Amino acid sequence: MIQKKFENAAKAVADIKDGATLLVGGFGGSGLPSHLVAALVEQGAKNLTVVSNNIGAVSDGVAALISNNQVRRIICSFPVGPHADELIERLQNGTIELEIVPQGTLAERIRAGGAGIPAFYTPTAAHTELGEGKETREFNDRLHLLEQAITGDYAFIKGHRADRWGNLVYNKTQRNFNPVMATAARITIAEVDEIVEVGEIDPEIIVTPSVFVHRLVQLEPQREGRVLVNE
Amino acid sequence: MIQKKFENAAKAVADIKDGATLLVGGFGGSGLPSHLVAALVEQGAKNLTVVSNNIGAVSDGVAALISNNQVRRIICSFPVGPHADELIERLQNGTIELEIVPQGTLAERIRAGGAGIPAFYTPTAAHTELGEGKETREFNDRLHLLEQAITGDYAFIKGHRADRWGNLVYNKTQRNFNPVMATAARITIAEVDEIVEVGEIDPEIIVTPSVFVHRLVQLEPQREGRVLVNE
Amino acid sequence: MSKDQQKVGWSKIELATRVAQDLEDGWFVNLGIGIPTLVADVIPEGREIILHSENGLLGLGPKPEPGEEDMDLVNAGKEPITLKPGGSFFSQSDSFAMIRGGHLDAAVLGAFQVSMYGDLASWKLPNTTLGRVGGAMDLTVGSKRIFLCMQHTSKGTPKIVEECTYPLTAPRCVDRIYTDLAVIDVTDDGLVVQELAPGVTFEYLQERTAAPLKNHANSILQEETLHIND
Amino acid sequence: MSKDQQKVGWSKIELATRVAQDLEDGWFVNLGIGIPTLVADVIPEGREIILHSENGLLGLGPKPEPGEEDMDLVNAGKEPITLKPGGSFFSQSDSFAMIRGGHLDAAVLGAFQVSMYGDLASWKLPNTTLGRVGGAMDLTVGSKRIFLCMQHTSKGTPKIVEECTYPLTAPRCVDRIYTDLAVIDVTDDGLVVQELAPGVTFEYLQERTAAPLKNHANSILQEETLHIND
Repeated sequence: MIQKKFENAAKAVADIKDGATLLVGGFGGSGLPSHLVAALVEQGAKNLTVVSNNIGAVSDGVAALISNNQVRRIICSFPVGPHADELIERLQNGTIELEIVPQGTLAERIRAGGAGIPAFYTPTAAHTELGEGKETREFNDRLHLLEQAITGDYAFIKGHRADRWGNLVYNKTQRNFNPVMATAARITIAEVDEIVEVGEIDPEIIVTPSVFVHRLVQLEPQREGRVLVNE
Repeated sequence: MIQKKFENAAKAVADIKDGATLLVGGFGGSGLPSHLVAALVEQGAKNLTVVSNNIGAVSDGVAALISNNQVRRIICSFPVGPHADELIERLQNGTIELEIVPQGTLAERIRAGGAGIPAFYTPTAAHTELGEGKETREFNDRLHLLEQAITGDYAFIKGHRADRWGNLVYNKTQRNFNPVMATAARITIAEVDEIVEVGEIDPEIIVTPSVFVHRLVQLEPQREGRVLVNE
Repeated sequence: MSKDQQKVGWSKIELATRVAQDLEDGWFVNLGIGIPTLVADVIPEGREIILHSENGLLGLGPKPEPGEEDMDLVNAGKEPITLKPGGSFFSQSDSFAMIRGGHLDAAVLGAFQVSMYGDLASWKLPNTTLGRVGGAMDLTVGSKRIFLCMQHTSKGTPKIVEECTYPLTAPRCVDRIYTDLAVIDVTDDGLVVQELAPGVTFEYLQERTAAPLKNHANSILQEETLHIND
Repeated sequence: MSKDQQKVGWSKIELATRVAQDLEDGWFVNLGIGIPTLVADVIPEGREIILHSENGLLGLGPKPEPGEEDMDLVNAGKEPITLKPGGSFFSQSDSFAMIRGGHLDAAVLGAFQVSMYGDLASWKLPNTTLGRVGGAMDLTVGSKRIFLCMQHTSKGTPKIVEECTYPLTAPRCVDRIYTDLAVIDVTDDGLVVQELAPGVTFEYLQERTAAPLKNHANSILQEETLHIND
């Protein structure tokens, strides 16, 4: 019988090794899998490559992994915010590498990773500093960049409700990067408010089908919420 | 005030010109916008390029346009079925051109067209007859083909319920090619069982957001159903 | 300000109101962070403009009442918002497929600099380590129209220039510039002033602009002359 | 058939049952049209195998009762089916992203020909105008495992050959071949017979196969020999 539920976040992240590539969902604090991040801070894996849209928007996101010296490389679109100081310090002393990617290219590269497409062309960032060094090609008389897929060893995502098979629904704009990151990792771990029996979620409203979710962690009700979006 | 509802299918397809490229949703008879197809047979536009997965599975799909000599070119994955005779005849006498595309490549090319990606790489069909003549490139030690986006002047799609803005939900496997084709045409026309006021469809369950739908036709209840999936 | 000084230019809310006038019924529009956000509050009565937020929603509504904020319902600036009836939620990848696929009628964005050719610089200041690109590069290549909405100068330094000196967001992408002083179109024939804010003269505007401006009437004249020369 | 003739090989349902034995609890599996479809009816008790249909569903269930057919709930063969609790619907593009992205544990497919190297021909007969490729090429490049499930010969003509003469679906893609006569693995070391159906001898099988077969025991032996030679 399929059982993806883990007892807690610590057990769900226990096997993550040094050097792993990690996709972290959320947009600022909304839809951020902060309990999984906290468990990984506790677990301590180092030299991580982290792919996440926002770095520094909140203290309990990727900023926590940076503070704890677990990150070697970051791929993101928006590396600024009130909790970006430690990132800036590490960029300056060379202990972290940063790749800034336009948000749509970031989403599409992850989607490509999940969909078996190694590379695609986009006009986004052509003729800009972020396009420098990339292979280019004209389509329809417009310069395009060749962009490569992103995949992760693990994805940390946040959902609202899951069933035992791993089907997921989200709450409002909590979706953001979570459904796409779920498709692009070898092991996708979802923290959710609630886990229900199969058949309890209407098949028409499932956003992330079961095939994309490998581990589930149910939040304890008292720890469920983040009160603030930004700090 | 936004009003995408047309009085009937005839008025919704009236401006389609000879030589247009048309995307037709459905998988066999399931989710097939057969009333829009029938209206186009009546309207008579010729030299059409038609993109649709199945040709010949049912008599009231693209086969009807072929019988009426309206089609010059077909892009599909499965050009066979009980109603494919007239296609075969026209292929033999050279009045129709056919491009057979693997189903996943077809879906992805249409998705790329809707997402502003002019071309992408895929391993599907590499080293096969369907890959002949295509540009190739190795990624991860595997041969890939460069595949180009598909867009349409019009898309004909079938949905279950729409609201006045054009938001759509589908019924079960009626979805198939409909949501992706909706994104890839200059003008997307949806035939639906029911049109409701905005706000009546839960924002969490909308499959095709309003931005992708330009015209709506509500089916008359007595003409609503197809009884058989295949004939 | 002494009593006899005439008011010069538009206030932020007047500027947003001027932008909103040009958004047509039924358009799908993305509003950037900053002054553009104000446009949401001044949509003309009777027009349905569907606002897009790149984190995955269509049908963005006004700010919630105090106490009604929901951390799972935020805009691209990560501020709590509401959803209008008819709105929908989708993922970031679907949201950017919408943007990059050319499905938005307009994006109203802020800017650090804009050139007379419509080049936009809006994501990174020079000599800084970090840019904050977010969705700016995707919006500029994907939206059918790019409207800028900004102060005409940055503390007196012109933001409209011959060539951008700041890192580009995208070249040749801006269609129209709305500032506190004027509405200016970016055309093949250069920057054409369409409208002056109250108290602003063409000369006053040109002094605060580091690229040559044409006014609409002259432009039409010149176009006619060009046609004669054809 | 005279009474003293021993039964030779598996029936279609026995063959499907043999395939089903190898599908593990929790696997996501796509079943092709034809004999593979039968696998759905013989999943071992207590195993949860989630079946995928490329037209956009996971959790495919058995055929509906007569009168319960729904034209909006069909499988890849366009036949009415049912959905199991836990099932989900999605678009064709999402469905093939799932297939091509490597998310399915196995696809069980039919074949016209398969070579000793695992090349598969399954979409077009030679000298015909029309092929019916459907999702076959996507499944063969995308699934983690490709299992063939087919008759060992086509009216006496071997379907397992040295080199395919029919148009390829994909090269080097087949992992295991289940026929009415045997279970055969495609390995770097050639075709290795893992299991013979009742009444089938290795010689009987080789006679009906147009490529050299090894039996499992010999293969192990040879591998050891090779190691000695290293």
